[in-house]
Amino acid sequence: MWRWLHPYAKPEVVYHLLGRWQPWLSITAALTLGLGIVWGLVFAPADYQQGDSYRIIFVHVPTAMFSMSLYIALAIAAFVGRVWQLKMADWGLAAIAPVGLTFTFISLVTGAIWGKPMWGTWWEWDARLTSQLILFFLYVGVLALYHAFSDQRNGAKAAGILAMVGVINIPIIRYSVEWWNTLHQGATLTVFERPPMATSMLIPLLVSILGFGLLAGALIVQRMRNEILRQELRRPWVKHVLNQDRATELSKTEQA
Amino acid sequence: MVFDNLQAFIAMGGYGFYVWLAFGISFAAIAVLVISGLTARRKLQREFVKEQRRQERLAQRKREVS
Amino acid sequence: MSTLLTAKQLSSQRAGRALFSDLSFTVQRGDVLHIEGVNGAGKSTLLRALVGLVQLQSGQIEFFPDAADDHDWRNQLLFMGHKAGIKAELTAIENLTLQAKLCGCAIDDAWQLLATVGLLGLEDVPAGQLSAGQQRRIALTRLWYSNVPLWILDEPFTALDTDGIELLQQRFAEHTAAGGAIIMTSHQLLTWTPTRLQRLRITGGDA
Amino acid sequence: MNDTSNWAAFTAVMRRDLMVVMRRRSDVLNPLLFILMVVSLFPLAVGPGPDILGRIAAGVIWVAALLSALLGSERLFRDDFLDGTLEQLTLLPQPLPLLAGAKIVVHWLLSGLPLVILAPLCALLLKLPAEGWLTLMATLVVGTPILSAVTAIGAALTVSLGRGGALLSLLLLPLFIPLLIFATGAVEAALMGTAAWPQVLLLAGLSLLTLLLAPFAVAAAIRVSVN
Repeated sequence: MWRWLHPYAKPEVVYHLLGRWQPWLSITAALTLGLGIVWGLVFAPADYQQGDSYRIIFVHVPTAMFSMSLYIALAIAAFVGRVWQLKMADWGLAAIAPVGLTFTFISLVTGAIWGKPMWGTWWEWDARLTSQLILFFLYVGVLALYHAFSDQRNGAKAAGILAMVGVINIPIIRYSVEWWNTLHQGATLTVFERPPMATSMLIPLLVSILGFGLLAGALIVQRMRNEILRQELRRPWVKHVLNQDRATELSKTEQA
Repeated sequence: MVFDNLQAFIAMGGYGFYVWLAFGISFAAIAVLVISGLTARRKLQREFVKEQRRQERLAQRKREVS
Repeated sequence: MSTLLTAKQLSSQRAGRALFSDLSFTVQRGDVLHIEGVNGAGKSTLLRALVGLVQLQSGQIEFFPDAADDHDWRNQLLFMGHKAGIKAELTAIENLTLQAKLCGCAIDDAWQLLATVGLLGLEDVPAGQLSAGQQRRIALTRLWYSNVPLWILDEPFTALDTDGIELLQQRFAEHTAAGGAIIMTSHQLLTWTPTRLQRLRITGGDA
Repeated sequence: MNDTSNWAAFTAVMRRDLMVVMRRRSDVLNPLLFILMVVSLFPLAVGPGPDILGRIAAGVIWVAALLSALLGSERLFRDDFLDGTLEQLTLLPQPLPLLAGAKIVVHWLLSGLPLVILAPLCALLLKLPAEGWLTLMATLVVGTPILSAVTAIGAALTVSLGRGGALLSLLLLPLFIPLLIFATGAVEAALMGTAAWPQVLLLAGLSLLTLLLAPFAVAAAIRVSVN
């Protein structure tokens, strides 16, 4: 495993590999996401209980799903970076965290907006919303710690330790919040717990889940490439890449 | 197409405000993410130019000294 | 075992800038390795990398390659950086005894030791009230009581007066004569000439 | 390394830290006074009626405990980092997690234990009904070690940054949430006359787990910080 990984640990190779993926990933992400959203907004039938308000599900559920898995990916990257001393994994952490944070933010906000017409309040201390809020704080902590260091290599290492501590805590936090919620018998909220969906709603939901997954991938690839350039800024190969960039930009402005 | 006309589509059966707010904020958040990625690259470019100038200065100083 | 340390092709970067590359050296019993270079050349980074406080980009460091048993090298060396490692709240004698306790060294007479390094009469003053040079002297007592073969010292003469420098150099001479080795950086010129002196110049930065 | 030298280093670290703190008693007293003041602010803010105060007492005491832990946490490694002792600790042949464990124990002795002793006074001020006292003490005894251990992780991560305060609370408070929930839940259960021991046991388990894992995280964080 390790031997196989080794050639990919070279920043230049990874940069160009990701560069080949990036356009395809971006295009398929945009197409799939567009299809899922349009299908969900325009063609899927209205819900017999919630009417058209349920259409928020097409962003809420995918972002909520990926917000959690991205945090786990973050911790795995940190773990790999620590155990195998793979600096590329440390940089991956810096690429994943902003995407995860944004997804968590979206799921939180859409959840609250959905709650207003359904429960009559913008914020309910429901178990899921609460643990999502805590996940948001965990992301903020990782990113804040990363940016607090002037030396990014140390920042990535420190943020990685925090991410690993956080990922151990996540199940405990989830369990505690659920327990707390039943103890205080908040509103029994069923908006997120739906009976099996009709196929006509389920298919566009699956499409937009796929779309958001691809979007997360494309965004992470974009940020990862930036991160590689930033860390290797004084290496000859980066000089070459950036010089080429400038040349194409200049020719573009000349044409215009 | 489950909506009869554009107005019905925008109204979303009375939930228009919530649905469009949710989608709008989501779109804006993702747009911020995409744009920040693009500007980060632009910024790297500028930093790189600065670094090159710095190295040119260093090289020049060396030539003058020797 | 006469070789204490071999370093092969050490390279380091800090904040993307190359500090040094392809440094190789060997330190044997009785050697003094004097690392020279301008400010910011990477002398401290090199010393810190030797003891594992900083990670290098590439290279290989091996301690006691001739040793038969695979004992922990951390037991066998002593590192002193820019910071003295002295607690300002504790007195000189407390600092000394606790430090010795941490490294598991036995001291015959702590008071005598403090007198040796010129702190007679200041033994029970909190270290925070002493001067920088005096604090440094407390820290330097380690060189008298710990009997490890390899010393790695970053600017050991900082803040010391001429007497202090003289005293320290005498101790260096004793150490190397007894088969110890020293790796050090210093801007001060040595007034003592070790029998086996190696100089290593780091050109640093833009080289 | 053999066990005797490990134990000697463990006690040496503990002794040194305790001696240093004994020379600066105000560092121990200030967080306790802080808790006392926060606790006495609440009757002034929400009114002195025993029904309200009694209901929120456990929550107030625990939130005050969290905040006071954060207040003193910056100093946990700061001095050691600045004067170079932290660097020397990482170079010792003894395992660093063990020495980190010693620092956690010292922190608990100086912040957790006084808190447990102070708790009855706080409970008195907040008119906590008598049924909740024992449970409150129990949660503090088993919960404060978690506080010390997790705080140590955060402090070690931010020690080289110089300005830890606000960042530290951002990192640590989310991790304290389960502790807060189970501790106050236990007291609430006791007040309602149901069994509180499941939550206390759960906290004890969490405490053990944290004490087992945290030293390794602290050690890793220290190595990053002295870099």
